[in-house]
Amino acid sequence: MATIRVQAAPLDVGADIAALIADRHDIGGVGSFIGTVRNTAHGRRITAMTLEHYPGMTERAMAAIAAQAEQRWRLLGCTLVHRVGPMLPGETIVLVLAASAHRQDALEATAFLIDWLKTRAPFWKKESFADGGEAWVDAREADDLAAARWGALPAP
Amino acid sequence: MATIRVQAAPLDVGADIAALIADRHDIGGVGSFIGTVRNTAHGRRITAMTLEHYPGMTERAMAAIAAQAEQRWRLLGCTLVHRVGPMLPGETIVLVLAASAHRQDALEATAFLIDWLKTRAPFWKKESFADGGEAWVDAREADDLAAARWGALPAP
Amino acid sequence: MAATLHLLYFAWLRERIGTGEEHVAMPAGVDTVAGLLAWLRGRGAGYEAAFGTAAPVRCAINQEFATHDAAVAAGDEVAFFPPVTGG
Amino acid sequence: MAATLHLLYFAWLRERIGTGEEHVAMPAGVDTVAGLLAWLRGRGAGYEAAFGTAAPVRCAINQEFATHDAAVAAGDEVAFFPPVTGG
Repeated sequence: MATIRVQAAPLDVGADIAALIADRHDIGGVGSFIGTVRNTAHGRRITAMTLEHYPGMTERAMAAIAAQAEQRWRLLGCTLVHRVGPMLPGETIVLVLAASAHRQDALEATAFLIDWLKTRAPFWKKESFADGGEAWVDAREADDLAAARWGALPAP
Repeated sequence: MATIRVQAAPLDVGADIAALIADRHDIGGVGSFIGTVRNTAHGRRITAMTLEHYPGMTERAMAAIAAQAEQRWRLLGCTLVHRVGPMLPGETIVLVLAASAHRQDALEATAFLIDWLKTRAPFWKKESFADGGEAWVDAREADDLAAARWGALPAP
Repeated sequence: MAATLHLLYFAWLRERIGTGEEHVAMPAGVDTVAGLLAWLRGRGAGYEAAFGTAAPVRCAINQEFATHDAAVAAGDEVAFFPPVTGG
Repeated sequence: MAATLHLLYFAWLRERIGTGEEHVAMPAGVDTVAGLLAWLRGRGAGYEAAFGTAAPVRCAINQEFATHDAAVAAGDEVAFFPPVTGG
């Protein structure tokens, strides 16, 4: 039931929301998280961000995360779109949508989906700086803690 | 800083998201809740929903709720749009956006904003049914409980 | 003009009373929301249907939520409505 | 062909090794991820730079996350990468 997409093209958030709720009049609310490229990191100005991923495994991991959300909450729809390749500050990297008859389900599922997407799907960010340097982004312990509050991913 | 709007025209969610993040490259994430008109209530099919409000007080109440969110979380922007007048199942009633450098702030503020908007802003819903009847929607205790977990609104 | 109240009614209260808005002379002896409600109930069948039931009635004075023991004074804008159901 | 491993490297591991993908004959005596990592470290400076540091290296076998004590067998697709940072 979930919509899973990995794409190099810019995201059209409005179009994905419209597609999720089109002809689904039983939906009472849609929770959403939109991740965007910031323009600074550790005090250095970022000029570009490049997202690498593991084709094949990425889609499997995203589908497994969405399936978990659909098991844990009463969802009427779920969309995960992740951009890959080069992008600019202000552009959207990731879009998570969770639709439900009830807003608490929609909002909790949204938080879960982005927490797990950040820690359990094979994407890697590289930042390019205005000073000419570039660096792979380190994983954040805060992200691991946020993901861990939802428990462990069951064995496939 | 917040964008507050009450409007009879249909909402354009994509446009409001784009306006919030335009030229704001310090935003790391935007949390969002989109409330839509369901097509059934208590087993009766809904053909239309009409939203009444208290012009003047509505905008004040929405601004106070947004100001609370901006005090409680590190927000870089906040949008509350509520539709009024007649609308159809599947259409968007309400849009909440909360932007932050950090996704937990954005998502928590989103939950807070919709919880308080549902219980502390002067809007009233009337449902029109396929069987010809119509009825004002009763306030839900669940909404009061959801709103209460954030504590009391301080005196103005 | 200063010795009047600006009264507003919303949702099913408005429908039962038959109007959404009126200006009334400040009633003698009324100084709280509860007193105003008691006075309004005596104004006719529509008011009795709106205010004479067990259904909860909420209030705002000058566009701020107020409890039934809040003070009402001449010149105030006082609104009555059911619990809100937006969002 | 069945007695080979399909190896994939991502992010800074790929950059240090100099390739993102290779097929190798199943090394004798290797039957776990840890054993495979020890064998890879001996394949040259790029591999040593990728695998010989304290930086954490994650693994997937046949596109599922795996720990370093997981079994590796001929025919497997084995990927190495830093902790993920998407979203």
